[in-house]
Amino acid sequence: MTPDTAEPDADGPVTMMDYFMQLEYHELLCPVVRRYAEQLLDGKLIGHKCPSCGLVYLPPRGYCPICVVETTDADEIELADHGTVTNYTVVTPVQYYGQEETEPFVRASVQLDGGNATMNLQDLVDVPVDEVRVGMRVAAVWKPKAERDVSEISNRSWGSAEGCIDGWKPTGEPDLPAEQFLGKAAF
Amino acid sequence: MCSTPAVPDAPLTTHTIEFPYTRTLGPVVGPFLTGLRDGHLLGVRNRDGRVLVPPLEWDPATGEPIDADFVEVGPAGTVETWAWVGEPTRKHPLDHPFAFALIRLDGADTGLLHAVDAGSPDRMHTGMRVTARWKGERIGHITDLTFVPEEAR
Amino acid sequence: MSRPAAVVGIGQTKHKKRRDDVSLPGLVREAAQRALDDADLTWTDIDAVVLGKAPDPFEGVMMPELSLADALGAAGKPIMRVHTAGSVGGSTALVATHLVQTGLHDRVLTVAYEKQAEGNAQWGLAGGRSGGMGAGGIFAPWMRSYMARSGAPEHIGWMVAVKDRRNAAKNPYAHLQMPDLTIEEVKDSPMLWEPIHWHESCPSSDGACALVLTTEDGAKRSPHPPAWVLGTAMRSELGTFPGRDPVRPQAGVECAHEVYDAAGITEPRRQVDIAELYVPFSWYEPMWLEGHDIAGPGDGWRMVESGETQIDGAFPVNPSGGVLSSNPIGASGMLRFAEAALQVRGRAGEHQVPDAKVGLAQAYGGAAQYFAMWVVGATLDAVDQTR
Amino acid sequence: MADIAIVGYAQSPSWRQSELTEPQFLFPVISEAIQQAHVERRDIGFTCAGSCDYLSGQTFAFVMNLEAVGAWPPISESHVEMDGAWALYEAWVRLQHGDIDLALVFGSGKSSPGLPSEIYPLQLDPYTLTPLGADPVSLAALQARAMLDKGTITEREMAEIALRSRQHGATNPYAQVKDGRGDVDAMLAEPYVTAPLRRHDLPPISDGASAVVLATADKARAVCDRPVWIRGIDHRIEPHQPGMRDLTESLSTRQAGNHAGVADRPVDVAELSATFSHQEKLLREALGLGDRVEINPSGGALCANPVMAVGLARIAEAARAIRERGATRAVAHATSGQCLQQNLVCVLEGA
Repeated sequence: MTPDTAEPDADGPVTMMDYFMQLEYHELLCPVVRRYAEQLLDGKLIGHKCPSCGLVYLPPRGYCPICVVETTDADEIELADHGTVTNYTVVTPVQYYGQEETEPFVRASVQLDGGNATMNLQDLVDVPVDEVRVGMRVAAVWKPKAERDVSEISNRSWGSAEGCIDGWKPTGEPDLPAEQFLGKAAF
Repeated sequence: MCSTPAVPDAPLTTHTIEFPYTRTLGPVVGPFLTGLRDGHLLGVRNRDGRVLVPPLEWDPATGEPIDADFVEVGPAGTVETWAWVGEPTRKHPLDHPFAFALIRLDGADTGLLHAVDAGSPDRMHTGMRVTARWKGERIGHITDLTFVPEEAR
Repeated sequence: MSRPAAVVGIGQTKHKKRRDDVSLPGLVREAAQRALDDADLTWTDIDAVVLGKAPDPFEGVMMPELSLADALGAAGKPIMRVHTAGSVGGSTALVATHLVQTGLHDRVLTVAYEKQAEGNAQWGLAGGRSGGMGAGGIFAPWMRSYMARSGAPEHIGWMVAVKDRRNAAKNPYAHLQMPDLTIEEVKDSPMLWEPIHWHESCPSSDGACALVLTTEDGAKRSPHPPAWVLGTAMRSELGTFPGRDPVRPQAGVECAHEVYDAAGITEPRRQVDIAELYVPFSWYEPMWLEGHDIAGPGDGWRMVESGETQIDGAFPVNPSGGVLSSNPIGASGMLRFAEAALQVRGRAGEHQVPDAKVGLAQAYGGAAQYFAMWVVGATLDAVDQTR
Repeated sequence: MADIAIVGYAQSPSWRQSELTEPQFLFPVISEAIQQAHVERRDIGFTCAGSCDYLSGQTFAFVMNLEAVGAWPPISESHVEMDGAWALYEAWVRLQHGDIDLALVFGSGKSSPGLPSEIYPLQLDPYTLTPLGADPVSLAALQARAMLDKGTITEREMAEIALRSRQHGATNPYAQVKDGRGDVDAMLAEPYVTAPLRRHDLPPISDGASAVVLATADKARAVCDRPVWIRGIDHRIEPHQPGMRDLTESLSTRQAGNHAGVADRPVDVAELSATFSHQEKLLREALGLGDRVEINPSGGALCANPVMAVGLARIAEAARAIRERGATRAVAHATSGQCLQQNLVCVLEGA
């Protein structure tokens, strides 16, 4: 699906033109995401628990959009780095400009133990793509402390963990029943 | 969370979006850019007989169609208004100070926005004559030319 | 105040992978001119323009209403640009409708488009980053959830894909023309995002759609039958939070009930003659049949399986071929609205559903969180006639 | 058209660079507007937002902004990729139906991450203007030069407009440029940025948000002691190419002003989106605002320019002038595109 590039015949009519757009954006990390990033470097996953409804947001956003209340450091909680795959998809990468993926890859939602916090778009490791299941128990594979990198975390992604966590690997525990998750927690 | 944000010494995150767009040009912009590649400037005559440059597919005042009645204009023209760009951005057509100007090309009834490579703002004035300076290698693009003061030719 | 509004002009382009013969304004203009011609109006007759499209980075033109003002004959007129993700084509038509219904303007042109081949939507959806999942990647898990929840067999998705492509073969404007596509071909096509196969997925199209909306007086003077707007609704909800049901989003349920109430519809499955639903991936047909309470829980796929949603079935869905056959993203929602209107005007040609009097159209977007719907009728009392 | 009133308004301060995300700084602004209106969030029948993906460099940036509204349970909502002033227009139209009685409008933008000089060329004709990198300052400078050449403004007048704006900004808690000191001679001695424009002729780069709550007449009277009535609102556009319209006047502002009824009664205050100093004079003339009209008591866009919120902020400021400072009739103006290509005019009255 890569667009054809304009290849004008040197003498024929010009029917196409190229335009290369390149824009750079430099943004300050917002305080709650900055704090989240610092904790990631330390090997901890943190979220904000809404003081009103108890839903947990990871990474913290500084508010609960459901209750429309602000959340602060006082609402911070540390979350488990293991949980259950609640949904996933296997993506066959489309080769658009800038795409680096070439082989099918998994993106999973992992609901962390001990609450409702879910991490979306997570990579799974040590499991073949066709063996991924809803209900599978997984644990974070942290990078060695020296290799952890939060430079990719931005306000846009609300802070992914991929610079600090290689992915999530099966723990070997029995699966939780899929019905418990389907349609309840998702991307 | 929403205390007045001071400007902290927090790190800046950098995000670049880039993409090579390909634009199809259609029956009016295509011939205009073809003309540039071949070293001509084309306008189009609307139903009132006014010559629009750059040529448009529809009359901007009325929305009425314009027959593709191309008219060669320029290559010289008169500066209608101008601005001196002392510090060009990387997106500008020239990498040294220049003027953006609306240029009424000879034979045209509207002003074309383009760059005038005049060297100094002292050499710019409204009403001055400028003329096209063509690039050696042209591809059919609005930057196939820039303008220079006529006396500098 | 609210007064009747009617669609009296419909125009669209031939949708295709790349319209290499037109400029971007040329594409938009082509649909708009056809809508004006259908309404027998000229550019000077138009009071206001409402433009819609999906994100600007798709073509790399920011706030395109500014540079499209000339092509849309907008000088000296009001023009607005709506953007509500994938539902935008629908929302745009609704904003235009409101301009007429409230008495502000008598003749409004509304246009939506996407020239996908100028850029790449997958890139745009990924925010310019590697590892983008595409819309299919976002929606695939929800389809799997739907299948698990409803017990739908996997061939339902294949059936929808075949049905919509066969319908598209009757629609000269549709992008994909695959009259002979078979269930086996769908099943055997490459898996893009499990469970979505290649043939269960929408194409990438260049295209535009335009409508002219007017008053009761305007409709009387119009050369062809009008489609009366009998109800409108928009709903949005948060895209992601713990406990959200993305398979049957609450915003979709509420949007449907608001539009049914507005139109006086109490039994949509019986009272609606034709529905154009935004189905970019085949499974969304049964999902929306249930998500908009046309079918009961678990019955959406049975409507598909029984052939009820075929063009000659009791509840035809997407006789135009739908998003599965043409997807100029920003226009895809308006095309649903236009097709519903075309049907109740009796002007759908080969893909006309006989005697369609009440049409329902829907568009959705974002993480299945933005919804726009309308009900159109061949007469102002078209729904009453169904009682 | 039915009478619609502004019953609540709020703004964030204008920041050169906010460390908060757009939804984070929108959040308290929306809450404040709703609180000020003395209404419940759940009673709002329609919500409309204005924002721009390219400002933040993120496709679907507006989707995240929904979080600042609290879109759960679902809400009836729309979004324009335009200044929040046009979102207010859409909401005003929606309220005309009479089936709902409250609407929330907001606009937000974060200009600090990107380079306006590189982003805004994308707003122009993609074939002949974008590839020239034609930036807002250069285009505004062309317009200013055209006015100078025609004799409709002088550089001194431009500096006077800038100085007066700054003096006003110094008293406005939401303004970003608050330095009202200096004198015109010293300002004129400063070098040009893009001749004939100097630094003081240019707007700041700003992050910020604004929000307004609208109500139908009965509702407005029920919830609010001093509703500010929208007596007219209209917007118009002009041809796109800067060389195909007269840059020394603002025809579309004149048209919108006529349709909105600016001239029907005397105007006390005008809040104009004059992003560049010379545009204030142009707009003043297009709207027929005489010398007794107080222009931009907030300091205007020269003191705070949160793009996508700035036009709606003019409406909020005009309402503030009526409700908090005793003006009887005010005009607010918003603009879109380069060299005032598209303009919206809103006429507000206190009673």
